[in-house]
Formats: sequence, C-alpha cells, structure tokens
Amino acid sequence: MLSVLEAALLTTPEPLSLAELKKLSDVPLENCFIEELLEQLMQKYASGGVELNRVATGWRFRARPEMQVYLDRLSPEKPPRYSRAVMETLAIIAYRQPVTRGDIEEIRGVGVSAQILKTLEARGWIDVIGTRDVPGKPSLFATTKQLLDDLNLRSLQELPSLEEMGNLLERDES
Amino acid sequence: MLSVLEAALLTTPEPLSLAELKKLSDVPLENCFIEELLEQLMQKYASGGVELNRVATGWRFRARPEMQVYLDRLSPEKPPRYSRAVMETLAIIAYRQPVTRGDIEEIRGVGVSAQILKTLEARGWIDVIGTRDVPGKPSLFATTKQLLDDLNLRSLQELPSLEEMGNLLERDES
Amino acid sequence: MSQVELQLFPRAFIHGEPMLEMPHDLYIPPDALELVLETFQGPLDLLLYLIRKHNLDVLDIPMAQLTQQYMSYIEIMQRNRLELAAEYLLMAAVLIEIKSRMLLPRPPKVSEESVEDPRAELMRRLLEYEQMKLAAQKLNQLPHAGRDFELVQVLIERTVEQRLPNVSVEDLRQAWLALLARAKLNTHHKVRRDELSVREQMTRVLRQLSHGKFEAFESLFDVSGGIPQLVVTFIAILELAKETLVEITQTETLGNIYVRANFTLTATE
Repeated sequence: MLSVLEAALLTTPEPLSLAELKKLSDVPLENCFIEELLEQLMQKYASGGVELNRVATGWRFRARPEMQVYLDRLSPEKPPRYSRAVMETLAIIAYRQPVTRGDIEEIRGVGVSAQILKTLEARGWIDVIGTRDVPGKPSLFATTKQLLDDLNLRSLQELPSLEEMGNLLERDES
Repeated sequence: MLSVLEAALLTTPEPLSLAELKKLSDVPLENCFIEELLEQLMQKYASGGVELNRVATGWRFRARPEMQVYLDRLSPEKPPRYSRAVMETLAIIAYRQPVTRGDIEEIRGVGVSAQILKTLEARGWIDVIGTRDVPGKPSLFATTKQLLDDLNLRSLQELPSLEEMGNLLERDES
Repeated sequence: MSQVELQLFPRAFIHGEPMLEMPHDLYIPPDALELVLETFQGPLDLLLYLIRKHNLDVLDIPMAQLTQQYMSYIEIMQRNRLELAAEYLLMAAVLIEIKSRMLLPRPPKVSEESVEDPRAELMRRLLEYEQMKLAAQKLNQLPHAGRDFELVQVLIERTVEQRLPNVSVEDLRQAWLALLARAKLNTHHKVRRDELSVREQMTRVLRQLSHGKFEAFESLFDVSGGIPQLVVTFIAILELAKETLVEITQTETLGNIYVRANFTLTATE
C-alpha cells in the first residue's frame, strides 16, 4: 500500500486529498492509517531532490525550491510574472475577500480592467462566489484553494500577515 | 548533484537524455559520472511505486506497471494536457503564421523539438504550406481549419488580441 | 512649496533622453506621461511616493497652479488614456477640497472629537492602499508553483485508450502570456487583430499557390468577401512578397499580373 500511495502521489501533480487516497484501496481504510503511511513517505523523502507537502487541497510532491535554479537550465520556459496591477488586485481579493470590482477600485484608487480579473480567473486563483445585494448586483470575488496550492499553503491564515501602517500625519499632529 | 538529477527526472514526464542531464550542472560532467549517479538513483528506487527506466531517448521515471490497476481508480477521466512547449509553439504558429521552425525557436528562445511539431501535425492543427526560399529550404507552418473548428472559432481574428494581454505583464524583470 | 530634491531614476527614458526628475506634485509633465503610467498604479500610488520618499506635504502644493497644470494634462490625455486622467483629476479635486476646508475658520470647539481633520479620510485611504501594496509585494515573493518550484510528475502508462488533450482559447492565451513574459516580445511582436487577419490571408494565399505554378493575380481574391476582405488579401500578398515567399511578375506594362509561390512543395514532408 505504501508503494501504491507513492506511485499515486508521484504521478499526479495536483494534490490528492485523503478521500482520493482512500479510493486507491479496495478495502476501506482508516484516515489515521493513511496519515501514518504519508508520514512514512515524508520520512523516505526527507532528503533528496523532492519533498512531500501538505497543501490546501491535500498532499503532493514538489521539487525543493532550491532545485529551481538547476531545473531552469533544462527548460527556460517560465509562467508569467504578473504586473503590479494584477498582484495588487490579487492581494486585495486575498486579504479583503469577498470583494467587488468596485471595492478593489476604491482601494487602489484606479479602475481595474476586466482583463486583470480574467487573468486571475483563468489562472484559477480567484472566482465569483456570489453577488452583492446592491443595485447592479456586482460580482463578489474570492480566492480559490488552487491559489493556496500554488503558493504551497494550507490555508489563508498562512498568507504573509498584513503590515501595521504608521500614521502619515504625525508631523503636524498638534 | 544526485538530488538535482532526481528532481529533474521526477518533474519531467518526458525522457531526459545524457546531454540534457549534463545541462543541469554548471561544470562539465563526464558521461560515466552521470551514469554512475543514475545507477545510484535506480538503486534508491529499486523498491517502491516508481522506477527509473532507460528508454531510446534517455532516462525517465514511470509508475511500475503493477501500480496501474490502483491508479486507474483515482481519476479515470482526467484529460491529459499538452506541455507548455507544445502550447507555446502552437500559439506562435497561430499568431505569426506562416513561420519556420527557426522563427519559432527565435521567438521562444529555445530549440523546438521535431516531436512537438509532429504532435501538432498529427493532431491536424498545423501543416506545412510551403518552404521559405533561403538556404536549407525550411518548411513554413500554418494553422489549419481543424484548429479553428476544435477551438470553436470562425476565424483567427477571434483569438484574443495580444496587445491587451501584454499590458498585464511586468515590463521589467528586476 | 518646498522644493524637494528628487533623485535620479535610472531606468526612465523619454524620447531617448534620461528623465532625471520624477514629478514634483500630482502634475505629470506631458513627456513623462507614459513613464508615470508605467511607474505608478494611480494617483494614490503617486501621492504615497511623494509623501514617503520626499516628506512632501501634499497640502502645500499650490492649488491654482496644480489645477492649471491638470487642465493642460487632461487635454493631452483625451487622446489616449482618458480614464486614468479622470482618476488623477479626481485626486487633485480631493486635495483642493481638503485644502479649502482647512482654510475655513474652524468652528468654536465644542468637544475634541467633533472636529474632524479634513485630511483624515484621504490618509485612511492612502494607508489602506499602502498596506495592500506591501501585501502584493509579499505575495509576489512567495514561491509560486511552476515559477519557483516544479511539481513532480512521473509518467504513468494508461492501458485505456489514449485521450487527446483538450485545448481552449484560454490555453493559447496563457501560452502567449508566458512567451511575452520571457522574451522582450512587447516591442517587436505586437500582433493586433487586423494583423491577424492579414496572417490568415497569407496562409490562405500560400495554400492556393502550393502547386508551384503561376496563378493570375485576380484569382487570389475572393470577391464574395467584400471590400475589407479584398484589401486584407492585397496587403497579405504584399507581405508575402516582402518576405520573399511569393514572386509577382508582369510581362508587359498594364499586362496581366501573375503570382507564384517561391518554392516547390516537396511531397516528402
């Protein structure tokens, strides 16, 4: 069973949940049994080029980040680095969700193009989870589990904490 | 170096040749040194869910055949995806046609394997519509009607405009 | 207005000339328009920069002058990025409003909290924006799958019949985004919709000529497609000639024009 688990996780780039891992066996398995096997796998890969991680939607293997510099030599293809506009929009959705496009524009002080939201939706990082009950019924955006997976995080709480901002007016606080 | 090799082979479903594996290191390596490392890796994976194989075009990991019956339970209907190299080649042919393999390589900044072009030709999405009148008479590739049909488009003009897309990216890699 | 020392901005060039100064206030010199649009995410971002980097008191900006500058700026903006102009103009209006409120005689103090600093709302917005701006930077620094680390994917040979991958227009878009991100394609590989229609016609004409023989110039046009189509086909043939993919000949003045592909298609391909 350990080998089956290993083969499944190594052949699937997407994370596998406990429920999915259970499907690998034709006899019902206890969660704690699978977790024990996963623990053993983690031990097995404690050193070497890849590691087993737990992320938002389950378990998956990834190459250790320090390998990237070597692997990049093999294929220089890289997914895009997003512009500041895209990243700021993503940050606002991540930290203030659920938000409407209007909310994002209010915070950024500039219009947010439909293209930006489409880019993030196409990447699977945000989606519409409803509409706000005001005139025009604007869509409410939230981040997805896919975003957490791609950032190797288990939950939104693992996002970098927001910085406490100082007062801009302290000079003439009289 | 063993870890780098391991990471490279585990993250690439296609076989890697000795020449490609050599690119992973910034110092020149002897063939026999790499072969020795590959031997060690084979030992490491002598038991478990996956194995390291030598095939015609190089080395690759694959799930042991006896694992398949289990793995099929996991996701019988997950459609495969083309690699980024294939998609980028297709995009270049779609937007810049007619182009030669050299043109594609110039835009991508890396070599384009014959395999990639063959994959797209076999799918009926591109074909050779002539040759360019320069030394070597390189073939000119263009997209077919079949591609438009499969993408549910009436004409190439319905493809997303690249100008809008460019605005979403960072202008400077700093 | 306190004249602020502004630093060199090494990467900024306008018309080939290095731009030495960033704007002193919310006014953007016409020449610097593109630079400012690229450097700043909007008026809040520009204002934050001015306050943080130069200790600029935003309320010290001479308002009459600022307004004048803004009006001339709007005229230039009307030609391309009007929506952004509006945002910068709105910010200027907000600043003017705050300043005018601060110049009014203060009502006799009734209690401490009833007198609200007119700047408070703007400052709250600036701080909220700054917080998000920093959060975006941190998010960008987190390792991203595919960019900073690879996912493990070992081959699995399925015994079931081979399925062909599905590709959507979105996938193509993503592929181009990746290409754009990598190469400096922005400058020399811009493809507009109208150019794509030319590319489409180039392919059609080449296919028609693939037998290698001369064809009458007129026969390459599809008359049923309407005038725009004819023009696009014409441009496509010129483009093909420019890339020396076709040969255009005319044996006598005002005689018939013939076009031939500049290659013979070998059947071995």
